[in-house]
Amino acid sequence: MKRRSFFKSTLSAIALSVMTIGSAPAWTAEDTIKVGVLHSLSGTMAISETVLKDVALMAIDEINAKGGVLGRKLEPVVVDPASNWPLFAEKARQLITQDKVAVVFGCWTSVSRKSVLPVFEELNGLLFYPVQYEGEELSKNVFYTGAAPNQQAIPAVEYLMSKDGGEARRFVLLGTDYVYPRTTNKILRAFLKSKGVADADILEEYTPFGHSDYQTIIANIKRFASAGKRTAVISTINGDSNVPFYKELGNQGLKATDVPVVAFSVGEEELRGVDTKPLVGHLASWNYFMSLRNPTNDAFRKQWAEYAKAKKLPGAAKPLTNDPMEATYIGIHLWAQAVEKAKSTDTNKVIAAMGNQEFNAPNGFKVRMDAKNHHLHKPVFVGEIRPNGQFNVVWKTSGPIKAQPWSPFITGNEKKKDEPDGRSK
Amino acid sequence: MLEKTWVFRLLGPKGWSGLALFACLALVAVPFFNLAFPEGHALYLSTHWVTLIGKIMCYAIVALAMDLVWGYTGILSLGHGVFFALGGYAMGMYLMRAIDPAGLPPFMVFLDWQSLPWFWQGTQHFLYAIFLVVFVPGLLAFLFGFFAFRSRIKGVYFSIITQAMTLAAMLLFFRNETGFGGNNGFTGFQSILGHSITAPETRVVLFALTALTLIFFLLLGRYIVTSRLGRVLMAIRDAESRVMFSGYDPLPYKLFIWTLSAVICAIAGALFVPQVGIINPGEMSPANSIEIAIWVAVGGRGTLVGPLIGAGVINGVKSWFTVSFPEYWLYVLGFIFILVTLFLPRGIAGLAGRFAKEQKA
Amino acid sequence: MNALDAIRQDSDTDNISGDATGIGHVIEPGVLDTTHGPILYLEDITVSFDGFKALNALTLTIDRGELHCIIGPNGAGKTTMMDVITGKTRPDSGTAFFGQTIDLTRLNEPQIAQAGIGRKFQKPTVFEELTVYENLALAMKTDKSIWASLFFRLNGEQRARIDEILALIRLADEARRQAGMLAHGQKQWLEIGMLLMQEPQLLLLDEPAAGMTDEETARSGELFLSLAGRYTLIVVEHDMEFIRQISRRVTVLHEGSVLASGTLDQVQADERVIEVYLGR
Amino acid sequence: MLRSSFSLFSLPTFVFRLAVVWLLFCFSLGAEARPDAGQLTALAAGDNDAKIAALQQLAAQAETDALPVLEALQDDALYLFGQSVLIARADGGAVDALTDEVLAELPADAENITINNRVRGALAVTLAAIRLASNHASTRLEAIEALRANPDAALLPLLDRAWAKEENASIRKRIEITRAMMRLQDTDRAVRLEAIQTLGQTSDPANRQLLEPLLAKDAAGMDPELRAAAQKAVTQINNRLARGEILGGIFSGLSLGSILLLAALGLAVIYGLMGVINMAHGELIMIGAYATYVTQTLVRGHAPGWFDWYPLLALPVSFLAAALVGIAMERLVIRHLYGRPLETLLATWGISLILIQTVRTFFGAQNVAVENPAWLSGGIEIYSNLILPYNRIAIIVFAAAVVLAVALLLARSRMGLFVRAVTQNRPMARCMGVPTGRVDALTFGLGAGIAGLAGSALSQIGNVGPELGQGYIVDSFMVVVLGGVGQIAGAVYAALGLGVLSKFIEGFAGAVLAKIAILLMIIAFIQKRPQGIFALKGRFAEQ
Repeated sequence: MKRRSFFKSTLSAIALSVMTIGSAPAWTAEDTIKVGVLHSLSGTMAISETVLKDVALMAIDEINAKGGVLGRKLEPVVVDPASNWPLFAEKARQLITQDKVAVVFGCWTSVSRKSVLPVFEELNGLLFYPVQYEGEELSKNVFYTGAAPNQQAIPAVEYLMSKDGGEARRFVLLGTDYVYPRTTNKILRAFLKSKGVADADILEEYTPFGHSDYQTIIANIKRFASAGKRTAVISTINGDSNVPFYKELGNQGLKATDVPVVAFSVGEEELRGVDTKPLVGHLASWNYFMSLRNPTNDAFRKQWAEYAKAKKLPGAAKPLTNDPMEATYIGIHLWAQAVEKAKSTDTNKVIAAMGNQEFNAPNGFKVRMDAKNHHLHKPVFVGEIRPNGQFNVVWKTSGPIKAQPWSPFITGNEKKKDEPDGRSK
Repeated sequence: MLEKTWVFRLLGPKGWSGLALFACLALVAVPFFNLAFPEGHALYLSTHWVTLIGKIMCYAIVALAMDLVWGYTGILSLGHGVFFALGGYAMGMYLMRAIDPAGLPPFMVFLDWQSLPWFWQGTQHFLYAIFLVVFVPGLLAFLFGFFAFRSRIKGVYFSIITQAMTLAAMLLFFRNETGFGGNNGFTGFQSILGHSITAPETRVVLFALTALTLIFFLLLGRYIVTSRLGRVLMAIRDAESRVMFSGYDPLPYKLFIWTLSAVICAIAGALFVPQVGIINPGEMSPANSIEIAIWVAVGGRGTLVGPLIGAGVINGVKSWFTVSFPEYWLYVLGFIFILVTLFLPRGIAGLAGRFAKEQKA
Repeated sequence: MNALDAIRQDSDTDNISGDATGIGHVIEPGVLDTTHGPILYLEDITVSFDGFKALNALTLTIDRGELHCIIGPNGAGKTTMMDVITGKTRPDSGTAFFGQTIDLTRLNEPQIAQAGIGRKFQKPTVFEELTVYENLALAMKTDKSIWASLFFRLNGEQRARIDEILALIRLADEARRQAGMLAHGQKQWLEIGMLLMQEPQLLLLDEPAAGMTDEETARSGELFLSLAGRYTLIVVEHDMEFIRQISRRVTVLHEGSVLASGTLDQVQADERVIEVYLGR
Repeated sequence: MLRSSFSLFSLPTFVFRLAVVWLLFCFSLGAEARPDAGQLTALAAGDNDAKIAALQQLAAQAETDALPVLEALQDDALYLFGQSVLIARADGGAVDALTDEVLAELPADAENITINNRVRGALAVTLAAIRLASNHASTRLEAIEALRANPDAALLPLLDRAWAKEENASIRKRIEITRAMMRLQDTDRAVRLEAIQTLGQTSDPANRQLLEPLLAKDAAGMDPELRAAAQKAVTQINNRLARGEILGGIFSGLSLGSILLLAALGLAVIYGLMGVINMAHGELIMIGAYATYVTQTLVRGHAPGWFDWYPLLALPVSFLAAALVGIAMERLVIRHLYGRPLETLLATWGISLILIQTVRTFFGAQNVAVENPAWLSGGIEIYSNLILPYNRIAIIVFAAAVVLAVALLLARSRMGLFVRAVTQNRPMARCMGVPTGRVDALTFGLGAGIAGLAGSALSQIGNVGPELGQGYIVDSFMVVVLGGVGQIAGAVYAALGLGVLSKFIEGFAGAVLAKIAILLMIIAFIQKRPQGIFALKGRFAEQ
């Protein structure tokens, strides 16, 4: 190696890095409130998260059209953490310290939330997390607008055990091998036990990410189901693996009337790319379905359809809404209300004002932010898949129920406080 | 007198002054501007930049390690991510234990582990964790390399089985039952050696350590590639059979550089984790390892600064594009891959070298 | 195939000696022992690839200090024979001894090279990215273990040795050039130079004159002749003129075994040889 | 209904149903054959229990006149409008179910009647009970299958009638089995014995379920002979099930193997013949799958009648689409990188990123739906636990056909001759007048086209999305490396071997560990046989 080039290239390396980094844009408008949107727009999670970015922008537009918050317009700052977990932490720090946003709406996977959580706690930022998750977490700096396990999984299983749900007495807990399915299944196992289901009547199976060959699993399910008692499958299979799973299920002759499958990660958007014929009758459990009939939802759907068309979004020809979109929408409005109440965007003041904020949600109920545990009180719906990719609600709770982020079905949780103590556990 | 010593000859006057400048920037300027000025001051260097540049320096160390095996020895590894991640996991284990040295780490508590698995024993001791950082990836690399090189697996075959290795490791670590926190990995670190991990001082120290490590490995790499060992490595790359017929057994040479490279990678991983705050099996995905190769290719294979440039440029561009033009990031990355291999076989460093030559001529 | 016309019918072939090892000699493994004369014994070597016998019970003995040429049509097994001697290919059966004591079939390539067998490839193989000087320095006979390499420095004696070889192969002016920049013939010379730096007992040369100018060819012939005696050389060649220049003894391979052996004139007169080269 | 138990033949349920049937029988003496107003109201506006009771009444009546209403209920085409129940028609109009009054337009505020799984199950039985009298054998077959899956002793008289009339042997057999399921508890000992023996001829674990209680010591009315017969029947069923499981394991292994083979074959051709590491191979598969999607959409739009046959049209389309992309890749990029395999690897990786993002831009990040045509849905039932899905059978056959075609093409055709000539000695081939550039492009196109075919096939069993190819690329490489370079036979053995082995391991260790184990085995195997199963031995093998 030439010495000369060594020196020169070292310099140019430093210069180039600094140049590229230094060119990140910086806004300095004082009359707006900056709002961060932290959803993956590329990589594996883009399939789910892109639409949350869009719905966040729609809600921000809506608030701005009504005059903004505290008389100031909201200014969205969109970044792409590219489905890369360390990048989530980096971008979160950038949003808070560089762009100085008042609040961040973002994350989908648990690992991305875990990645940014220390950053929000360190810098006393504010995160609204819109996706159903496994619980076992509370942070002063995070508001959870998705479901905790008791707001999604447990009601669904109760339905399966009811007469209308088919009086299932044997359960296959099937999931992709990661934390959400593992934790959910652990909670469900304890719940089933409390309902008198023996361990021999529970089959737990896991597949790797992106698994696409479900022959063996379906054979196992069939063998398990042939033991006489009514059997149901509780699926926490991650997005992409669902299509091969359901196709195999249909072709192997397992119908929803024989062995119903209830899924916690399959919603309207996931069914967009699916031939739904073999799925009809299988179930999903959510806090919101697009097919819900009420004036708020009608307006929400209409607003989204018009927004998608105006912005020429890829799915505009068939605009769909789903649960995480609703949760994002609720989150932004609740935050705006809290800021108005606190008359400030200061994190601590907003957190104090968030407690008991209420909002007329598209799910038809008035949802309320719990003053202590930072989770929403939400209604739960169980829906059956219809041929058009929509859900037919077959069961619902009578009203919003309170979240239990520390599930009573996990030992040791009884000691935990139902409110954050300044730092997460 | 000075000019006669091998230390001096290692880099030459300009090389040493460049390195000194870099050391000044990293060890004096960055800490000064970060710590001495309050937030909001015009001269304040935000912690965001400190962690970002610290992260990129970790990547630069990885690229350097990759260059030693690929650029100099001609062994393309598509599985270096596994060593990086293992180093990170060993450090992460210490950090997790530091949250509550007496009890179980938080993720184990809620996944119902009753006691620590054997491989977690002793990780509350920092020095033992550092030992694991070096030892575990080193041992894996040594065993893998020993069998692969002994069977004379070369070229594409070697690349493919390293890819199989990292994929297998990723799947293994994704399993919750493996005891490494599954997909969530390790996060929520609080302290390192009793110092708060979020304190600006800790960050600056970590940053400086990373810079020192980078300098150290740069010099070590320089020493190696200019020694006869380095010549043999290049000879193995160009004509391995000639090396054998010249009486050198390539096996220990390949094994040495391969294991060293893995250890360097692991140390980079160990520095990466406390700064970034998370380690998860995603670091072992085959795509990540391929990206390491592209840093080296873009910067320039077979030069020592090349990989550093490559890691800096690609990650800098990535940071910028993912904010400004998220949809186009993959296009940019893809075209960089193609254009560099087609038109810049020697990377940016090669281009700079050619440019310097032309000016001289 | 320009050699075909040159082959004429003549007298008998020499006997090929195939003595067994002597009795009463202390065998020291790993040390070259040529007290019985021959430096290389190949006996009943068979190598087959997917049923095709590249070497078929090949038996050949080379005496110390000999300059031995091997000829034969394509596919006769010349290169495979070299592969067996240098450890690149393991024979399916048969024995290969270097001197009395070194069993070549048990050693790998670097061990064989260190024992004293050097090989030049058909296609010149040098380290293209290294300079000519570095090429020679690498090949030099010395401790070639990894730790030695890490701390190795050339001493004055070694520099002198390299300069000597540089002069011999006439590349002194190119010493600092990258080997890849050399002309084809120069690469051949460099490779020969590297072989000499190894100070081997036995040199295997696969078509050493290919790609050289007439003048260079003649000069390399002279070089080989001057090396014979001090070293043992086995040369595989197609260029009959070249062989005529250097040969003392010629062995003809055909279908993996020895067809004829003797002086060039004797071989060229052998009917079987003529049939192999001309017939069918 | 009683909530305590779901067992089909628990005594209280049985009695209750008998009572319902008897009551119905009395009422229906004078009733119309079609659903009456009460039944309609129950179906449309009643709660689920009322709906099911009404459905059971209709099942026992088994009158074909009830079919339109029931089918409408099944297809979500039944509406409640005020007091009247409407059946929606495809043209947007509606018919009153009771009065047959035709409405030109379905009222906008008519409420769609939707049902849940439980009602849908009862509806299926009702429909089957009615359709058992159909004139079409296939309809009767479906009907008896549905009844067999949900045997209801209340329908025994219906089955007796159907059995008496039935002429089709296979349907008759099924009716017998279904009747046997209902007659196990008959008071007549001979009938019981016959039922037990009939069930012994099946392979259904549900039947074992019915038989097992009879083995208990205190089972009512069981003498040793009956018990021995039941024991024999259970053993027979168990044997069949065991056989089914082994065969099922082999089949799923073969199926996975043929998928791997299809995915890897194009790669084997390109790598084996040209020495090019094509990391964009997965994206060529993805392009094939998207070409299938586009074909499907076009066929549905322009020739809906031919929809079932779109896969046949999709095959050439995907082959061409992927081949064209492949040829473009070869001409623009790869051509310049021959002899530099590691650089090719990186450049093609770059191409793959661009292809993924391009597809994402044009088709969106979400998956697109590729439907199975009817003839690829469902499967052949060999045993109750061994159903061979048609789409998997089709893929196995298809994989075999593609391998055969490629082998023939390379061995027999002029193009194959050229390809082999260029592979073996490029300069010589050029001297002989072989257009090496064009041959390179065509070879690459062939490999890419095969990948496209694979994508078309894979679209029938899995997702079609921009990241589709990423899931197959590593596996494909493993197959090629394991099989040995340039060896199509090697790829076949490697793919099938990997498929069967990984299904075997998955059987006892689970999918995650199976995948890890397979990867480790491949690493270990390559240590032993660095050149793969079918190594090219010889002087040139290493060069």
